[in-house]
Amino acid sequence: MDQTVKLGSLTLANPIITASGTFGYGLEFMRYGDLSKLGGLCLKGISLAPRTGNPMPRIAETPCGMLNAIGLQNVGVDKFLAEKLPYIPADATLIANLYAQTPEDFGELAAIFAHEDKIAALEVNISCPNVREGGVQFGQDPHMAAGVVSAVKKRAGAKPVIVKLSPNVTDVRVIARAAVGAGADMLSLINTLSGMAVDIRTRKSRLANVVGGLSGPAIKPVALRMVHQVVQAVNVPVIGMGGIVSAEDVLEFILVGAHAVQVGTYNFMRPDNAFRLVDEVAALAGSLGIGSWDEYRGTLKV
Amino acid sequence: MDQTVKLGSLTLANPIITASGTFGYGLEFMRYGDLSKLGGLCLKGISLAPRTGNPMPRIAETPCGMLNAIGLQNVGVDKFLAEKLPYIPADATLIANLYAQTPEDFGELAAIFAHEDKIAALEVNISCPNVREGGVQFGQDPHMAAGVVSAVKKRAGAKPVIVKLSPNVTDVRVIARAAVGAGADMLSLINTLSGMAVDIRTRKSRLANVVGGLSGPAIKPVALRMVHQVVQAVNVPVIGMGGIVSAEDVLEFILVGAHAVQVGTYNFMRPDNAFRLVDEVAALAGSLGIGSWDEYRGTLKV
Amino acid sequence: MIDSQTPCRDLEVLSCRPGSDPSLVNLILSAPGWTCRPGQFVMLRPAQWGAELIWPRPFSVCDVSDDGLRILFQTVGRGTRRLAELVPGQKVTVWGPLGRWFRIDESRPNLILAGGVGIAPFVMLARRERRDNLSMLFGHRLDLQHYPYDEIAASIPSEAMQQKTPADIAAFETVLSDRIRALAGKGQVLACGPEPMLKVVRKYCLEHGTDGQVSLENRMACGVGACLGCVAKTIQGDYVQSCVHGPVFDVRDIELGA
Amino acid sequence: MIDSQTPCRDLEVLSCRPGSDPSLVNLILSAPGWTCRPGQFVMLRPAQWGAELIWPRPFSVCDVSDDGLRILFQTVGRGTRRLAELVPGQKVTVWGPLGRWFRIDESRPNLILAGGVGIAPFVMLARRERRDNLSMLFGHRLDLQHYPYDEIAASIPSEAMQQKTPADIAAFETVLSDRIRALAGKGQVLACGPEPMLKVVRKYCLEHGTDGQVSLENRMACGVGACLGCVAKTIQGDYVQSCVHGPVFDVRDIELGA
Ligand SMILES: Cc1cc2nc3c(=O)[nH]c(=O)nc-3n(C[C@H](O)[C@H](O)[C@H](O)COP(=O)(O)OP(=O)(O)OC[C@H]3O[C@@H](n4cnc5c(N)ncnc54)[C@H](O)[C@@H]3O)c2cc1C
Ligand SMILES: Cc1cc2nc3c(=O)[nH]c(=O)nc-3n(C[C@H](O)[C@H](O)[C@H](O)COP(=O)(O)OP(=O)(O)OC[C@H]3O[C@@H](n4cnc5c(N)ncnc54)[C@H](O)[C@@H]3O)c2cc1C
Ligand SMILES: Cc1cc2nc3c(=O)[nH]c(=O)nc-3n(C[C@H](O)[C@H](O)[C@H](O)COP(=O)(O)O)c2cc1C
Ligand SMILES: Cc1cc2nc3c(=O)[nH]c(=O)nc-3n(C[C@H](O)[C@H](O)[C@H](O)COP(=O)(O)O)c2cc1C
Ligand code: FES
Ligand code: FES
Repeated sequence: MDQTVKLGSLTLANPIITASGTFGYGLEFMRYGDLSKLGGLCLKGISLAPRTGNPMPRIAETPCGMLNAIGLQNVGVDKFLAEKLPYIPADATLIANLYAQTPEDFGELAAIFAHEDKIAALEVNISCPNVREGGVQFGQDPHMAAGVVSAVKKRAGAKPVIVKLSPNVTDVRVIARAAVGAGADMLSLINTLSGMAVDIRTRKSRLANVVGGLSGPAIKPVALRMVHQVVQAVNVPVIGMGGIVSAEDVLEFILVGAHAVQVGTYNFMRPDNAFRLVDEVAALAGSLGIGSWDEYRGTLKV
Repeated sequence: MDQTVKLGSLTLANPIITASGTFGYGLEFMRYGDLSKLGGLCLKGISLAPRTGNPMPRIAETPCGMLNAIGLQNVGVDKFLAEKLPYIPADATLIANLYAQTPEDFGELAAIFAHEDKIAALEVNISCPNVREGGVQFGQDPHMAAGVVSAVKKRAGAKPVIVKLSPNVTDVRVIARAAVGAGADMLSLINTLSGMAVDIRTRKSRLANVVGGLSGPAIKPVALRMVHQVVQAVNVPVIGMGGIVSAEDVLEFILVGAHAVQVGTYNFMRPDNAFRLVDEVAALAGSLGIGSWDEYRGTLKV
Repeated sequence: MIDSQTPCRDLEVLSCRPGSDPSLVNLILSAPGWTCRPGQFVMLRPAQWGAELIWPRPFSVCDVSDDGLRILFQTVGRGTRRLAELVPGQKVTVWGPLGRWFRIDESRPNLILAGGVGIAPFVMLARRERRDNLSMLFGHRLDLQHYPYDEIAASIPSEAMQQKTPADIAAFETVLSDRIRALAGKGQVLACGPEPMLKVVRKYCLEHGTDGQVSLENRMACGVGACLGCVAKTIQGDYVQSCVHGPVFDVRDIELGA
Repeated sequence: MIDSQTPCRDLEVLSCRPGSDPSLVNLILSAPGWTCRPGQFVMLRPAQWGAELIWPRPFSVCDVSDDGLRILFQTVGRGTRRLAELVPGQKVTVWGPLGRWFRIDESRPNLILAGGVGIAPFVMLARRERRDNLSMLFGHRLDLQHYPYDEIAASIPSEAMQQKTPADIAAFETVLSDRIRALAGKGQVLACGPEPMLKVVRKYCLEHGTDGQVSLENRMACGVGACLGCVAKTIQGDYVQSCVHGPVFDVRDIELGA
């Protein structure tokens, strides 16, 4: 079966995208597989200025999941363009993940990436729970979300704009509709659930930042439910993620209506997992007799 | 160490309460332990009229968790008082868990239980994600939440009123403050996270109700974070729950500020788990040199 | 004989062996100190399971004696695959015996209808009862030697039919219908097997007016009546916990979805 | 010798044996087909782990040869306890060798400062290097025979100090200070052990102006530089991934929290 998926103007060789913050700049994984084999790579969140991120400890293991409070450490867009992007093979499909603290800065970032041929699409992170400003507030308020999306769309040129939604909301459809109303070409969800882990002996949080974002299989039921809801609420392609660790999991997201998926924490369990998953998904789809993704997508009987 | 905890006018022999819907009417567990050993028992949600609940399948296993969509099946308050309550040993500390679809019906239920000597407190469930009416909507809107709480308080007589909060909200503190403002004597949280599981072969949801509530260790990080937030936002005792499966877990909730905890899904893993936990918590507290719960509670260094 | 203090205990694995077909596993645990009736079940949870698989798993008691508790199970998913990896000496938390059993009619013929691993509860029944009014019809997919068929056939009249093709299944259904009709007003059937088979059995029992009991295998979380996850629908439209009101039900008391 | 196609592979457990103290385990995996430098590490994840424990676990290469990959680990938590249950024949996913190694100064004395299971990377170093400019000071809590101390002492001058009481720890600290001072301007120290020991080593290196390298054991999720969870703080105030820029750092390059 042909694994290709079309998300509006963005065509992916297959529905597997590595999730932002879990696959570095792709370079870290070149020893473990061929980046062009992936449907796409969402790069680590990038801001205008470099960010040092949060103090240590930044990660904690939880039952079937993990918490992170990296705080969007990144080299900044200039250094990224000068020192990272040139080394990423040209045949990889790259999605830049944008982070800023104001709509203006988001727009600025979009304008910079609009001119980068190697960048296939922009993902706007309005859902990071681990930074004090401009993170999840944008993703929890439909007006702020719309403001960021408009600012990005205005300057993104021809690049498709994906808006990444937070699960830490009462009704994810409200933000989804706001983002689409403001011009989002696609939505991706879910970012991490805000969570916490503590040490009863030291009486400290296991994260210096106190709270962090929960990812991994633990959150898959929440992610599936939200993707299911959002797919029904909007008319743009949806990229599903949250807890995917197998080909079955990928098909679950497509079954509830996702066009493509992102794979995050699974990359830590084994560095070639994303590459292997591409083959496993193809094999599973074949064994189920699926003729095309368009045929299977969203066919959940409810 | 003395295990007693005082939650306002409610005194518990220890901080371990079995969570509503996971311990039946207590009767089901009498073969496995002495009910009076527990700090308390929250009974299965009770409504004015009997409810048949949702169709099958109603439960699904997920990574480190489970989904349920029981739909508040229960025999109704009259039958409960006639056929169940008399058989529960008088030395057990019982908390009635109330479910209704209107504030008036909630008040009606409260008025009935206000006269039951065997009932030590009322827990108001405004957070069930598995029923179409009166469930989580009450728990997601501060005004509706306050309306229910006032209605219950007016007719609850001397019974302490615990309001059980939903985690499916943008900011749990908003609902917490509304409930306390309307007279809640205590808060309990979290109820289940709304989630979903699907079968890629049958293309059906694993729950006839399509969505269900996620519980178990998977949700513990979210639960801890919300208890931590709520404890800081209100001045009433907080009962923490979500994913507790060990004595360490119990102390984690107390460390972030809970007065007591509820244990839900853990009861399914082994029917005498709650009874064993009472001893294990006492032993662990002893080994950490904790002098009293008042001394340890809320001492997280942030 | 039931220890009333707590019927939940950690038993030791005495042996855990796949049969000649690796998907069927014979698990022998140390003697639990109780006995039970055929059709009753236990909840099993290896003491060392973490929390990834939350629930225990329900299994019919295949046999129980001072020599131990015997379970016959098929590996169908994550839980049963992990159970199959148990090695002697490991501990398994067991609670039971649970639920209602097959009630033998002492005065009339009782025909066992077993499908696949659904043969498990009848091993104990055939060994215990050794009656002249008992016989068995066994439908099976794998070759006969993989099942404890001979053990039962040694005590009671038994016959087996293998189902490999859709035609085999149709043939089995015809025989089921014939046998159930033949017992109308004269005896009863006791059925345990996959859900599609139980539906067929129930259908013919109602059609022909034959008494029958079926053992359901609903998904269970607690096994003690508390979670309300395992319910069966009664003909009155109520939901009752199959772990306490079943797993064995009279075909006339419950509905079985389409 | 590094297979550039993919350095991630499933190795077979050849043996997994607790030492004379059960909290220290010697794990031998089949030869990985690569070699490495002392101080480099691997990420290990048993192929059969479910998802309850998400992360692999990082371990120093204790030794590697055609006979296999040797890991020496201490059971401190859930992951290491589960690793200790591995049996021969089971598969473990291994990626590596990872990170930067201890750089030997060929022309000057190199003093190994090992604490507890931090002795692991020096087994390979002592076997490989066999140099006259190498010696070791080993601080240990358990009795000496539980560690591979003799293996190292057979090749290079070694001494050991046991720490059972706070007084022992203070005494060890004094000796550390003396030895580090004695090497000021003349040689370097290579340290691996618990974090409190590394802090002391770093403090004295800076105080006395002695060159030193320390191997950090930060929590790691990926081991390949992607998650940014394992960072160390440089003296410039930046955070760098200890899995790729370390785990072995020059004491002058990084800070070690209070
Ligand atoms: C009263 C009773 C007696 C049983 N006796 C036997 C027996 O003697 N031998 C035998 O081989 N099997 C028996 N079963 C079925 C057995 O419990 C299931 O096969 C087993 O639980 C599947 O677990 P799993 O993790 O391998 O499968 P999963 O991976 O969880 O799922 C595989 C299939 O099993 C179903 N299933 C999952 N969990 C449960 C559960 N807790 N209870 C029931 N079904 C479930 C799922 O819906 C799915 O269709 C019995 C079931 C019941 C209720
Ligand atoms: C480069 C490197 C080399 C190491 N070499 C060795 C070695 O040769 N022998 C040895 O015994 N140990 C070594 N360690 C430490 C070893 O990785 C941890 O002891 C192990 O990961 C703990 O896992 P656990 O699940 O048993 O502990 P947990 O239950 O997870 O936690 C116990 C303690 O270990 C810490 N910890 C948890 N997960 C990790 C993780 N992924 N990485 C680091 N620390 C963690 C926790 O903060 C906690 O303090 C090394 C660590 C690193 C980073
Ligand atoms: C260590 C880590 C770092 C992350 N960094 C980012 C980021 O920079 N930008 C972003 O949009 N999402 C980030 N995420 C969220 C993931 O992209 C993804 O939404 C989330 O982990 C859920 O998917 P998973 O369960 O497959 O991991 C990060 C997640 C993790 C675990
Ligand atoms: C099967 C099941 C039924 C439940 N029924 C109720 C209920 O009737 N009323 C209620 O307030 N909460 C109900 N809950 C929620 C639990 O009381 C608890 O809030 C939740 O399960 C989280 O705790 P846990 O992770 O320890 O299970 C139910 C949970 C489960 C799993
Ligand atoms: S399995 Fe819980 S009620 Fe039957
Ligand atoms: S362990 Fe992930 S960056 Fe070092």
